[in-house]
Amino acid sequence: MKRVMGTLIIIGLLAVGCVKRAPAPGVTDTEILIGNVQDLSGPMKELGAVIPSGSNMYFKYINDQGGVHGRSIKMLIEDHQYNPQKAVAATKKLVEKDQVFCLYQIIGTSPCEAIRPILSETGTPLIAPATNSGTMSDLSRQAGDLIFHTDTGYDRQAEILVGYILNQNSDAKIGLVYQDDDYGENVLEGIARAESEHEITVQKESYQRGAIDFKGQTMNLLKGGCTDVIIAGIVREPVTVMKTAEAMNYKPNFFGTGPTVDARVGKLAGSAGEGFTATYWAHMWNSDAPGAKLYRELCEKYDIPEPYIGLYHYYGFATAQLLVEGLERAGRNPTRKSLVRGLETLKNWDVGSFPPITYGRNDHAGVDKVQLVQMQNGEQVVITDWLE
Amino acid sequence: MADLIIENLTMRFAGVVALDDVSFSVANGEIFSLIGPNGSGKTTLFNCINGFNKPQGGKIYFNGNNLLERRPHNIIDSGISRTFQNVQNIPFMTVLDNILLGSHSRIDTKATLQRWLSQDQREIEEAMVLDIMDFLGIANYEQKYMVGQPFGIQKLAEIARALVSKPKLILLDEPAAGMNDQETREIANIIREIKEDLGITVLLVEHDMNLVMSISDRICVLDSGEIIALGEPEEIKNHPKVIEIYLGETADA
Amino acid sequence: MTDLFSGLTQEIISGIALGSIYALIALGFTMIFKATEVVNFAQGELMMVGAYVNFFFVTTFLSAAGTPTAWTFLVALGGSMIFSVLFGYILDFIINRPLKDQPIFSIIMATLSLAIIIRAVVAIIAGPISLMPFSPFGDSTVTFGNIVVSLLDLSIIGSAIGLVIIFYYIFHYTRWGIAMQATSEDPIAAQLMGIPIKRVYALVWIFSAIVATISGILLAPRIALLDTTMGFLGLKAFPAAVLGGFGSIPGAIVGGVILGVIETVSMGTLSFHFQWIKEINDIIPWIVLIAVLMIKPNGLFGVEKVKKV
Amino acid sequence: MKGRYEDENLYWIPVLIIFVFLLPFILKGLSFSYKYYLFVLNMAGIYIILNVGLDLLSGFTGLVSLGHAGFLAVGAYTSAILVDQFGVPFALSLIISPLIAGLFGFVIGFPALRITGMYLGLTTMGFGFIVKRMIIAFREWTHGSGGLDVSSPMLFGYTIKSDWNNYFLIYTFVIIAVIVGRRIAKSKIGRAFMAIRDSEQAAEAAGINLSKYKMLAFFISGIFAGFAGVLFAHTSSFISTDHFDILLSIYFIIMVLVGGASSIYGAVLGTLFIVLLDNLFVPLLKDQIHFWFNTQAGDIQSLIFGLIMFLFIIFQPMGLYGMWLKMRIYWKLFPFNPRQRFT
Repeated sequence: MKRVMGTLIIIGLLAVGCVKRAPAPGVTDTEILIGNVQDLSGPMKELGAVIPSGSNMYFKYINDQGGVHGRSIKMLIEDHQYNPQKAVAATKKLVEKDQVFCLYQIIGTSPCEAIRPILSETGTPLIAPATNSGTMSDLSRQAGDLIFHTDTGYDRQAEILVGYILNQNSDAKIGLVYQDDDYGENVLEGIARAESEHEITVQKESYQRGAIDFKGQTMNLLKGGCTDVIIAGIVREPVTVMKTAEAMNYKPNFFGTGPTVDARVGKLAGSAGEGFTATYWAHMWNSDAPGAKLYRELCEKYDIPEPYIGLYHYYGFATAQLLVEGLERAGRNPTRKSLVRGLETLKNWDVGSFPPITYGRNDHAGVDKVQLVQMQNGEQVVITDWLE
Repeated sequence: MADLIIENLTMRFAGVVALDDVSFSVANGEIFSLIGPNGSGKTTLFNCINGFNKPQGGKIYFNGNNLLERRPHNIIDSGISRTFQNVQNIPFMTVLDNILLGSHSRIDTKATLQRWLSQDQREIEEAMVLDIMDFLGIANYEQKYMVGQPFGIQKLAEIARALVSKPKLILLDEPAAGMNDQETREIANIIREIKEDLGITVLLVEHDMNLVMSISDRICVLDSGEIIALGEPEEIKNHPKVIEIYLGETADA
Repeated sequence: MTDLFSGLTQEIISGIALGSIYALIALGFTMIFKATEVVNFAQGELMMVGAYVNFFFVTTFLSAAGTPTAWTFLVALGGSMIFSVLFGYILDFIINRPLKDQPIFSIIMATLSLAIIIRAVVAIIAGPISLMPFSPFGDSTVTFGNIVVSLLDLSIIGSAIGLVIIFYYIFHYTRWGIAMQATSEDPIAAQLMGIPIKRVYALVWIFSAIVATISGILLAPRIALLDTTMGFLGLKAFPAAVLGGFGSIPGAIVGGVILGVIETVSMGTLSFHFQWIKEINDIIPWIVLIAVLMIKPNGLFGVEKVKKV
Repeated sequence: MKGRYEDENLYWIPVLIIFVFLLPFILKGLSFSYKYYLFVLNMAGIYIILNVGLDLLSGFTGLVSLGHAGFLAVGAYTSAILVDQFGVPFALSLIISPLIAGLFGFVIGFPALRITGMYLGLTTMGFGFIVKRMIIAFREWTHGSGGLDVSSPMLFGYTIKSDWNNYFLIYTFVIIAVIVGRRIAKSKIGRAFMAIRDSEQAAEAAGINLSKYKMLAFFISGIFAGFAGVLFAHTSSFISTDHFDILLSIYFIIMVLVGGASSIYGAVLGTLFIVLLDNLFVPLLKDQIHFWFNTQAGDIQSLIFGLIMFLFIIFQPMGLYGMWLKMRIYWKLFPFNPRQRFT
């Protein structure tokens, strides 16, 4: 009798198992498909090549070790040319045609914003969007519960920077040079909060994406008597601003948000870039953090070409670790829901590439602190602890 | 009874006198030809009547209306239409539509809008032009695109476009230019029919002397912007100044 | 330093340098338009290719010779020039010849798709990583009183002036230049007069490629990072060509300089003293352009083509 | 007289309309990824509406516009603000917003009275930038460059959501737009437009008021673009200034020209050709190439697109519609030559 019951139970379990086995999209016995939409031929094409390369390196490492629950990870990349409409088309293709399991690392704020309806309609999670915009971790927005943001928002970065500057010199007159788009918009939000908190006014100068001359803005900062200048640009802008300022013998302290932490800023600006301080929301790739150590090991192991190695490549690697952790926690038969639930169980998760990350039902923000990285004698040096 | 009255018309382009104190009048229902060597101001005169050029002095009246007060697109309302020396057709439009273009001011925009969803308006419009196409013998071409049509058809289509607005006066700028003898004869017949059957006054600029002499009621000879002779074909033929100017050309024709 | 006058002078000089960049690109547009009535949307891409080719020449010679010397840059310049002559000839061959009798718009579209192709090919060959171009002048500056100008900017201004003089001379006083003018006025008549218009067209494309290469070489160090998006600067120089009047060589320079000065001054002094300018300072060049075109519909130096009835 | 003129084989238009509405069901039957194809078709549909208007302006009237993304933006943002912030019903916004875009067209039509050719192209391009700047300046309503969430369309109490429903909404209006566009093109207005393009003098001599009709062309074109903008905003549910890039305007002109300017069907064909090529065919081909050559190079996609465009223009400079016309004329004449009055 017991044996019969046992058999029945086993059969029943198997049946349930079979029903449950109805695989989630993109998941086969040997493979998990991940979708990624990058800028491969637009203004951010360099990041579009480097960041996924870092991720692929980690996926390869995981796959070589047998994959996640026996499944290897395969990432499909589409191009959006930094155009939100193209991003939607590419995401539709990934979700509807290629049937990816989840989306990962989509670059750019407006592309990420534009695909929210697809996320909420299909329930596809988006892990680690490659934008610092603070709007990504806003749970009240559409599909907010499906997006897991890793980076400290631009608004938070700007706020922290203002606080740091005032802490160093309470009489500082702060100037801001920002890119006149969604990135700048987010920085401005943070600046506005800091302005009301510290009761100061920040002198704001804008430029257009793709601008090549910053004489006017730099002159204005000089005329306004700014002692500390925050540059919310990418690479070319801080370099040009600092060089222009140096030529005019104007020497404020320069700070940068988001992508300006790129090592090439210092390299290109030369003597002008000395002392440039940027915010960074992860451990430095060449630091002693365990994640960074593993990263350098893997770079050597997989023969990564020299120009790829650096912050962005490392960033791709670090977010890949998060994704793999999420897939681990999603269980042996992952579904999109179990991935979301799995990630929400992260409590002070720390593998030494990001500062500890905690997610929860009401918190998808990831990292919310930064460290400051300063150019000293042509080397990037971490000068502070984690600031909040 | 004078229909088109031109008084002391003077037109200068940057110092060059194109028309110098030209005065004449065209009577209702006649074929009035303007001849003269190249650059004598014939087309400029047309352009003044048509409003393209604003003369510095003089007056142009048609049926009592002062034409110089009108903008070019309003000239057609007073009953004057024209053709051009270099054919001005719309290549990627059918012959029918090209001709319909001439009926622009006769078609009520409101009615067009009201009947958009039916074919009726189209039929009303076509009815306006098909008579004229038959009249000129180009009805077979209605659905053909203008581009690639023989030159003769293009010329006739342009005349049809001018006729479709039901003008009282038609200005024909070298209708027989580039035609062979047979085609020129056909054009002559058509001009005569325009006058006789449709009762439209014709103001003609033409280089082909045979054509001009055979169909004109009166001829005006222009040289360097001045009228040097005006009268019936026989008078003009024997006018000493005209013979002087046209010695070479009449021998050819 | 901080008084209004010297600040303004500083900005204007910087604007002239920026405008000279626009002018150099506009010069390329203008030459092709003058001879063939084609708006070459790939002009910015020609410039980008020139910058890339020069970079590879410099790095090749650098790795051979060690440190960059003046000779390195000169040899690289010569190499890039030879390349741009070939490139211009090839472009004429693949764009102008097959489409000779086609509507102008077909050729314009061909240049648009060519721009896409060039960007993609360069990206595939050069890889996705941006390059860091060298400047023969480093970061050195020249000081006049309290006005500071970088040597690079001076060289850009100088080349713009030089090239305009050279091309103005070529177009107005040499046999080939006059042949080009005649071709642009009336290709059929020119052909009847015995002008080999095919060769004239090829020459125009070659000239245009040379100008593009020179501007690319000068511009690359100024924008700090060289990548394929440099081609989009062509779109920014487009209004300069139009403001000066398409087809006018001095017009390209004047148009470029005016727009460059407006851009720097409106971003600088103007927006410093009038806060609201900040909201619109990037469209001020466009507003100026539209206003000028309203008064002179063919640009500042353009000539109206009169159509005979 | 009746029936001598036929509006180009009217009988197959209903067939086509039925096909358009059956297509989603066919796609659903054929492929599990039909939603992706529908999405691309929806995008094409919105662009078709805009391009019908652009064709009337640039193809028919010869007034080149490189700023049509600006009109699209005006329609989209106006409707998004009206519906979501002022509570205007979607159906009403479908009328108001295009009219406002049309008014913008009217304003930009003023320079067009004097400026022509590429100069006008640049003026309209400037208009595109000015619109973008205005959107950023009116931050309180438009949320600046951060982008704006837009509600889904509500018609007769039903909320229209998902690609499937959007398809029917969009293509209903596409059919209306194409019919209206063709009616305009075939009426006295269309003839006046073409006359202005090819011979301003012939047009004036025929009694066409150039200023009035140039303004009208911009107005009509603005209305079509505004209409497309309304549908764009509400079906994509998020709009930002990044959507309405200058490159989009250039793409629109390419679509119209590839189709063959001065034909409404040409504009439709051209739009379908480019949108399907760019968003469907090339990405799928790229997948194949990546598979065959085992690469990940991203630029291959733009390379394929550029090459196809380039070869198409070299071998078919008159555009798709020109190709179709050539074929048709060939078969019509076959095997006889037309009877000609003059030799």
